[in-house]
Amino acid sequence: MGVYKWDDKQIEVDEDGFIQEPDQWSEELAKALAKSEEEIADLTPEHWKVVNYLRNYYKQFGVAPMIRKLCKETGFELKYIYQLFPSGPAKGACKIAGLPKPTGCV
Amino acid sequence: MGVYKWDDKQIEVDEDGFIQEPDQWSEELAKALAKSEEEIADLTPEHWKVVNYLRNYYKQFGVAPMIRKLCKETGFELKYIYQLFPSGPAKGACKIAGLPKPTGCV
Amino acid sequence: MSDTPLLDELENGPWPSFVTDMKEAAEKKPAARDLMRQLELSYKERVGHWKHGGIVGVKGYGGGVIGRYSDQPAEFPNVAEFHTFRVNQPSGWFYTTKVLRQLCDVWDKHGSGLTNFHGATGDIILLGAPTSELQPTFDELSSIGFDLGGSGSDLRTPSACVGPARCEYACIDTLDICNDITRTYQEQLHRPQFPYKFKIKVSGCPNDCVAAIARSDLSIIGTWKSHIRIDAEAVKQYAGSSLDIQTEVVDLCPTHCMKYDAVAKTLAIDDAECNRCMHCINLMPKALRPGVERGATLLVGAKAPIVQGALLSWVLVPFMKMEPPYTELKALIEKIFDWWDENAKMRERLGELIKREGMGDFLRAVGLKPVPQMIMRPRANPYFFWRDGEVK
Amino acid sequence: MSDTPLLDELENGPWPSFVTDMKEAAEKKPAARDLMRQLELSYKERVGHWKHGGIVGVKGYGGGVIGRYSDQPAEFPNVAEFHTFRVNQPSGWFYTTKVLRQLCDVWDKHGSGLTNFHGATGDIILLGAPTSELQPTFDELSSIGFDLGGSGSDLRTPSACVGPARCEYACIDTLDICNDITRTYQEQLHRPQFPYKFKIKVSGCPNDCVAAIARSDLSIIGTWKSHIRIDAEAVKQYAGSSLDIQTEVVDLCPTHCMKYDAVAKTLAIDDAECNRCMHCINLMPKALRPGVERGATLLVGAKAPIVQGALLSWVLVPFMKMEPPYTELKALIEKIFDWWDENAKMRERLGELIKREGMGDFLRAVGLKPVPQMIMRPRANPYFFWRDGEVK
Amino acid sequence: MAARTDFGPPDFHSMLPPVIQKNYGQWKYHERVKPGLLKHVSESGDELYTVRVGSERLLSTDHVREICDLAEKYCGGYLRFTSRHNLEFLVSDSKQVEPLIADLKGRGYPVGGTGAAITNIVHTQGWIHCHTPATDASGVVKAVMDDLFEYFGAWKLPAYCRISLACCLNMCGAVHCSDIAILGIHRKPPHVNHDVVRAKCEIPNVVAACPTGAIRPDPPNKSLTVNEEKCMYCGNCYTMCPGMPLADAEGDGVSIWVGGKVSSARTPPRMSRLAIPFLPNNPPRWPEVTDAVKNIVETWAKHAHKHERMGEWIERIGWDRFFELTNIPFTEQHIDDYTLATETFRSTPAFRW
Amino acid sequence: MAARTDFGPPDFHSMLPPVIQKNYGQWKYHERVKPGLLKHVSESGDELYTVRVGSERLLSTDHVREICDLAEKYCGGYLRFTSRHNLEFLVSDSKQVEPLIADLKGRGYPVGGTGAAITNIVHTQGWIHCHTPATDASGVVKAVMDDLFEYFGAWKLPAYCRISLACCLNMCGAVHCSDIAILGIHRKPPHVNHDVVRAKCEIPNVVAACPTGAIRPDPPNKSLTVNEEKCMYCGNCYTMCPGMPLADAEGDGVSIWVGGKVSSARTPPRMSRLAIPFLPNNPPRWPEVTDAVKNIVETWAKHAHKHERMGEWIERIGWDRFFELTNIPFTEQHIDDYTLATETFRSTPAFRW
Ligand code: SRM
Ligand code: SRM
Ligand code: SRM
Ligand code: SRM
Ligand code: SF4
Ligand code: SF4
Ligand code: SF4
Ligand code: SF4
Ligand code: SF4
Ligand code: SF4
Ligand code: SF4
Ligand code: SF4
Repeated sequence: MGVYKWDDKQIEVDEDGFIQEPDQWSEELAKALAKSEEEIADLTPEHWKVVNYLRNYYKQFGVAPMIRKLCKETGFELKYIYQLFPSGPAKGACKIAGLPKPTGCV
Repeated sequence: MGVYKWDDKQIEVDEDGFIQEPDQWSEELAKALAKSEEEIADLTPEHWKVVNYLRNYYKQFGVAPMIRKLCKETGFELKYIYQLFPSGPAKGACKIAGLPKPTGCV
Repeated sequence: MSDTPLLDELENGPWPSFVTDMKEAAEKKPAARDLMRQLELSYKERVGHWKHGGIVGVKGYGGGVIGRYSDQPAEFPNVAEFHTFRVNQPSGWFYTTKVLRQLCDVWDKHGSGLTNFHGATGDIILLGAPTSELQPTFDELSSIGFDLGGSGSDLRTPSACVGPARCEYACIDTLDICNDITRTYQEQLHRPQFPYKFKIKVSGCPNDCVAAIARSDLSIIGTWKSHIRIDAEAVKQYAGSSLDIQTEVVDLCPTHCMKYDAVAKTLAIDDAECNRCMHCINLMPKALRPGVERGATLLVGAKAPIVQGALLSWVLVPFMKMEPPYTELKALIEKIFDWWDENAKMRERLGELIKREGMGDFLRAVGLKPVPQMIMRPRANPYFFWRDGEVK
Repeated sequence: MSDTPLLDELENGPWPSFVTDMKEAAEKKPAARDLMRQLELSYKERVGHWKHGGIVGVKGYGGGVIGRYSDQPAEFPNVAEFHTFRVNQPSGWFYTTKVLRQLCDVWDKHGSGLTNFHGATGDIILLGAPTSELQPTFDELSSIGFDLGGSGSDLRTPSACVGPARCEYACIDTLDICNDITRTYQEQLHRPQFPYKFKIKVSGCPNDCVAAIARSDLSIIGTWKSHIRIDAEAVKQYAGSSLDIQTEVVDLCPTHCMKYDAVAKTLAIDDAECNRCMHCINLMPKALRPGVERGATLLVGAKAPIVQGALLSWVLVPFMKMEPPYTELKALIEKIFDWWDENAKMRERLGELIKREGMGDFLRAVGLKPVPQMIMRPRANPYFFWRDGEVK
Repeated sequence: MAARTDFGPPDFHSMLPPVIQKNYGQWKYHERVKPGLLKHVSESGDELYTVRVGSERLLSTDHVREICDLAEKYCGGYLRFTSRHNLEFLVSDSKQVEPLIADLKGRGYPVGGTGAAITNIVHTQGWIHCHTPATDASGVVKAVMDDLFEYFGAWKLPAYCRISLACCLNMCGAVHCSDIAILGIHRKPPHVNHDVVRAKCEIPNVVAACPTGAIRPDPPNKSLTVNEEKCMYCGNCYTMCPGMPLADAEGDGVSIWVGGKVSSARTPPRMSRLAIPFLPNNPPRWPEVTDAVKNIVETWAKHAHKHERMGEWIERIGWDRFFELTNIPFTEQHIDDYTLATETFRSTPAFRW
Repeated sequence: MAARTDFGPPDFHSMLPPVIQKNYGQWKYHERVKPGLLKHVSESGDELYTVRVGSERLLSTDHVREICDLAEKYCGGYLRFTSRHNLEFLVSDSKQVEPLIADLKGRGYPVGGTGAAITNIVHTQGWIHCHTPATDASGVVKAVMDDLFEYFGAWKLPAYCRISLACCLNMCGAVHCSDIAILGIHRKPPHVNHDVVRAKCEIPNVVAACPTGAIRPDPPNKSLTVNEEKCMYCGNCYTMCPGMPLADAEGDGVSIWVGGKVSSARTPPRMSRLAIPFLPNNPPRWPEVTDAVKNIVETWAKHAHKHERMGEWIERIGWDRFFELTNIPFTEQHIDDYTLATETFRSTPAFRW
């Protein structure tokens, strides 16, 4: 367990830096995480496309989508997603999107 | 297919004398069937207990109950049910109760 | 010209023709005649012409008659109603001509004049009578001493191999067991009360001449415990015959527990290793005989494929003595009925229920301990349970 | 007094002791020391002391590092973070001491100084480094020519038996196939994109020395078509040795296709009946050799029991020539990836998906015809389908 | 007056010929004298001859009376039937054996069916009396037995060959453990008649009846829907509900299964397995079926070892070889995709080319 | 700078000793010179000696360096590891073989593991690195190998005997096809921590993970419930969700499985089957486990025919006899009740008393 701090705020995260209460996610948090964890200075619309797709899917189904679905629905090849999020969809994008740590496929 | 007539009424029945539209069942029909099919002059409260149990069960579950259940819930031994309805629970009681012809257990 | 040209073709050829029988009956019986004509139509159209189902019967019984109605009653009025009786056969299908003739007379009077000797379960099948004749037929059958068999969700007519009546391999009195059980469970046979059908078959030895293991919820199969009896003189006789004892008998013994000395013409069996498969005895009936300590192996669960795939019975009780009044057997049967009836879903056979609930639950319910004879091999998956109290 | 008395006990006995290795590492590495102390606690309490899960890694990759955190970080601070690397081994686990020493140096610098040669999948396991050391370790590994293996829902590190490098039975170039596939599917190996893990293992002959058939979704096993080569001279030598050709070789041939003439000391094989089980070749490697027309049998579906019970791979392609660049093989692999990825549920292995969808669907998807070699025996249940157009 | 009930079948003791009553349980050994003739010898020295006669099973009462005539003439008025629908004349006087056989032959009764022969085909009702058949029973049996007749009355086979027929998947013939099983099958999904379903069916039971879960209730319509993709035409829904017929002249036909057995002799009982997924219904002689059965019988007879049942032979040579020797095409249908499928897959690279 | 990625493993060619490079694919035959020593001979006449050495698998870097020293001294700086975690020294100069072996023995390295021996135990992480173990791996392996050591360096067995260990049902050791498998098992259902489930778990995935359907979602509480009756402690839910731990000092332990094999030699590959459902975790020496394994090995060694693997032996004598000879109690747990259960039942009255 630990605490992630940004601006003047802070939030509980686990050892891997995933937030513990998905409800406490915010766009600001996402931006901060993107910077500190993935060295993404500015989240572009393409980043947001991935982040929003993940959040919406999770809201609807309670799980992260499978990779094939993520690529199909965003229209991005996996390789490109790794360019967007160097740590990849799970460790990178899901973390920024505030999903629970995926045990599955992403 | 055939027609079953009683008093001044009539109703469609199949070859085995089962009514075709469970909704058209009535107590009078039951009494008439009891007389003509099972030679039961008067349906006693015990007869009705069986008939009502069958109807209620069917309404709730869409199927006739299994015999063990019928006996347990009415408190009658199977032998006794055959005394009440000589053709037995399926051919006798279910017919009088206006259930579809049972394919299952009764 | 004949109006059944397709069927007529089946009067040719050396195997006895059912068409000839139908024609014989048709001479006296309009129902048999219409049956033929309807069948001819089926041959032409390549589909059956019976309606679905039918619930008919006789007073006081829930089973024993299979209702059947033609789907072309106008065309074939004499088979508009054509219900069959299942009549409980004498154990082992033995008859005096006297009772057979009586049966024929009853059937000529009330029915189509057509029969099956026998149905696949073992009953005498009396093929086709109208609804109005059902009760009268039964009344007359009962007066000549024939009762009905099972149908519907009841105990079905038990059957047995010829057993001690004519077979030297019989390790149990198949006929008596069958007869006794049938009489004991008349109520269960005649008044459907189970979740589904229940079949019992009795074979005198592992040759299983009634195919009990393939098609009975409870399969009772004779076996022995003591050693195979060898008649040394008879072995010598076989040695001089066309039988090649080494290759035909010894080499095919599945447990490799036989030794044949071709010079001395002697045969030795390591009985501890023998699994009583019957092969050697079958080939040398004069020389080899089952042991003298006899009883039955009880197996459970066989059934045809509907719904979840066919099952063969498997061992429940490796060895049970079988002596009248078969108290131990009946106590077990009743525990099985009870557990099954209490737990099964609609139309769930015993084997399917055990499959769903697990042998463990079943064994505890009927009060038996697990033994390795119940299985061919232990589980390969690590998904097993621990019961209350087993783990602290 | 030692603070690891239970572990110390495991330094006794003739088998090499992992405790000794841990102590060696502990002399230099606080992490190894804390690992020992935490393990001692586990030995005392009889439970593990690692937290659940952990997602860590290196940039650009989705797999290759297993995250692990102590559940007693205060007590064992040096293993509070203790992640392992899976490093892709060279095919066949061959090494020069030079690269091994380089590996050791990297690991001494960044990690615990403890390794596994090798993990059960085949990788080199570098056991334990804190999160901050992950990227630096990988950067150095890459500079000495080592890349990461798979983890998560990706292609796992393929592996191969020693094959043509040292085994006369090898019917295919196991090492080259393994290496080639690994290189071809780097993307699938490093960036999880499948429904679950996918394993490929390559054995040179049916002895299957990498246990491919038991634990790889795609098992590539060498075999041959032409006849077993017999060296008559060598047979004669074996005849004079302690090997009893008749009982040890011929009698154990599963297809009974061998004949041995003890007088002439000659061996004959009916190759049409031989199923290439390898038994005779294994026993007489100087006299018998696999045929010259060689290739592989491809089998699919093996896996450990989670979730629906373990599976062994079964035959998909009875025979495929195996020559670089393995075009046919790769085309098939890609069709399999595609169908599986498109149809599987989360965490459903290939074998489980085929089980759920049926071989028919699978075969049509990958463009193969059904052949009897795919099965041990046909179905026993009558529940089969007809496809559009098969029935008019 | 209501009839007497629950008195049970006639006591078999009263049906046994005197020689059996005397020697009950005392039989010592038997000989297979010749095809169709068994001789059982008792500890007492008594002998009993059994003449086995093929039967069409569907017998007219007059035919039964003719059998009675024969039994009275030669057997003191006793006879029995076998577990496979054959007739057995029980002769205690050895001098009557040959005259009986001659009389039988004269009347066209086939004598045989014992030992390594093809005995009667256990079978079922078919179009004669059942409501669910996918083929006829008696007609197919007659055609096949005519075609295999030479194997009934002679010992020309390596071992027993038990053929059975069932006209639908309910398998009343319990064909699933036969050396050769002839099984009627449908190949089209049920044609749902919603009115009938509404009026006559217990919908929850119909839904539960489907082994593949192809049936879903459709509460608004008080009916149900069938996912045809998932239906494998077992007909169990029709058994439960008249609104789901699947009989169809083109769809229906026969499948052939091989290699089952029941006895534990040598090898344990085992189920028959699919050899031919479909042959058309082609009455009155079903030539595709008779050819297929004969081909299988004769291929087995040619290649099997002595005492080797169909299934034992196939397991020895391998199913791959079986398809090759019989020239039966191998299809997708042969590969199991039901619950135990993975147990039937070949998890070894050891097979024959 | 980001690291180079996707370049793949080192090319194995560069790792092969010269004698292998030269004779690659040209090996003609081999001899098992003595336990632990193989000799391969090439078409070219070249010879290669392999000295196999038992390894604890968990190696310190210093230990690896010592191995390198040896390989440099005797093998020109080349070596390999085997698919069962052993070490192989590849000697091209026959004169170096005995000195190498002597040196190894002097340093306490066990030489052996070839032929009809007990070679290394394939195993997994256990308490050393994994989060789901029900037992330790390295410790149990050490205890068992110490106990069976005499069979590693000598040929005293009828055939191969491959032992494997996995510390939980995930079976990373792929133990399911081993002559003897040692498998860690839990015996208590997961202890649900609802707070953790809520915060950290993808509930639908957890529900889907349960093979027996014991887990139901509990939407009002955003958590789930476990039907403990249906749980058989596989731990798959815990793999998916940290809120479902099942490790427990009393509940956890070891089960023993026997009779699996992988090679197709003689008989097809087959799975191991349950011999002993539970033995306690008793570190550091697990005496119940070592005794049990030794008993099974020695009972097999005593009764099996030459070349007969554990499973081949058991199938020949029957599992009933196996339990008798090994004196292992037969329990309810041995009887399968999972999906393929009926395939394991004894559908024949043919068995031994
Ligand atoms: C008459 C008979 C066939 C024959 O020609 O011999 C027969 C005929 C029918 N059987 Fe049967 N079964 C007959 C022996 C069998 C056997 C063999 C046996 O008992 O040894 C089996 C296989 C063994 C078993 O029980 O598993 C058998 C398995 C079925 C099944 C499938 C049951 C299952 O659990 O798999 C059904 C379907 C059902 O019960 O709904 C069935 C249903 C039927 C019905 C009642 C049709 C139906 O769907 O309701 C058939 C009535 C035909 C008719 O119109 O006369 N019949 N049925 C056999 C009974 C004669 C007798 O009493 O002697
Ligand atoms: C390291 C290794 C064991 C070892 O000590 O050698 C290992 C370790 C783990 N395996 Fe494994 N598996 C390892 C080879 C295997 C094998 C054997 C093989 O690959 O040949 C199997 C059986 C074959 C198979 O894949 O079916 C195997 C079947 C599993 C499973 C069950 C998968 C299944 O479909 O049945 C899991 C559970 C999962 O994936 O969630 C699993 C999961 C795990 C995890 C990741 C634990 C988890 O639940 O997340 C373990 C991490 C341990 C750790 O902390 O380091 N591991 N795992 C092996 C990988 C080393 C390597 O890369 O060389
Ligand atoms: C009469 C009958 C019993 C009855 O109560 O009706 C019977 C009678 C005998 N059987 Fe049977 N079996 C009879 C059906 C069966 C069945 C059941 C079936 O086929 O449905 C089987 C199981 C078949 C299977 O395994 O699929 C059966 C498997 C045997 C065997 C084992 C053969 C084998 O090698 O697998 C023997 C032993 C033998 O033939 O030597 C046997 C032996 C015998 C003997 C020799 C027993 C004896 O000593 O009297 C009898 C004469 C056999 C003959 O036909 O040559 N009987 N026998 C049945 C005759 C049926 C018929 O009309 O053809
Ligand atoms: C080195 C190794 C391959 C590798 O790439 O690492 C290997 C090497 C050889 N194996 Fe193997 N096998 C190796 C793992 C296996 C495995 C896999 C396993 O155990 O996990 C198997 C399958 C085991 C099983 O069936 O469960 C295996 C089943 C065989 C067999 C078949 C034995 C049988 O009768 O079932 C042979 C044939 C023989 O021994 O004659 C064989 C034969 C051989 C030969 C003789 C092949 C040759 O000509 O070089 C090699 C020396 C055998 C020896 O140890 O005496 N190898 N061999 C593996 C050594 C493991 C170890 O350290 O002990
Ligand atoms: S089962 Fe055995 S006892 Fe009964 S008739 Fe057949 S061979 Fe004789
Ligand atoms: S009964 Fe079977 S197992 Fe026993 S000795 Fe005879 S052939 Fe062998
Ligand atoms: S699998 Fe075959 S080729 Fe490979 S090492 Fe083993 S015996 Fe040799
Ligand atoms: S490889 Fe096997 S099947 Fe072929 S001849 Fe040799 S032992 Fe027989
Ligand atoms: S097998 Fe089917 S069609 Fe034939 S009698 Fe039995 S239920 Fe009827
Ligand atoms: S025929 Fe069988 S599979 Fe098809 S819908 Fe009816 S019950 Fe289901
Ligand atoms: S077997 Fe289980 S506990 Fe052991 S390493 Fe694999 S996943 Fe972990
Ligand atoms: S341990 Fe396994 S069986 Fe038990 S609840 Fe978890 S997933 Fe289900």
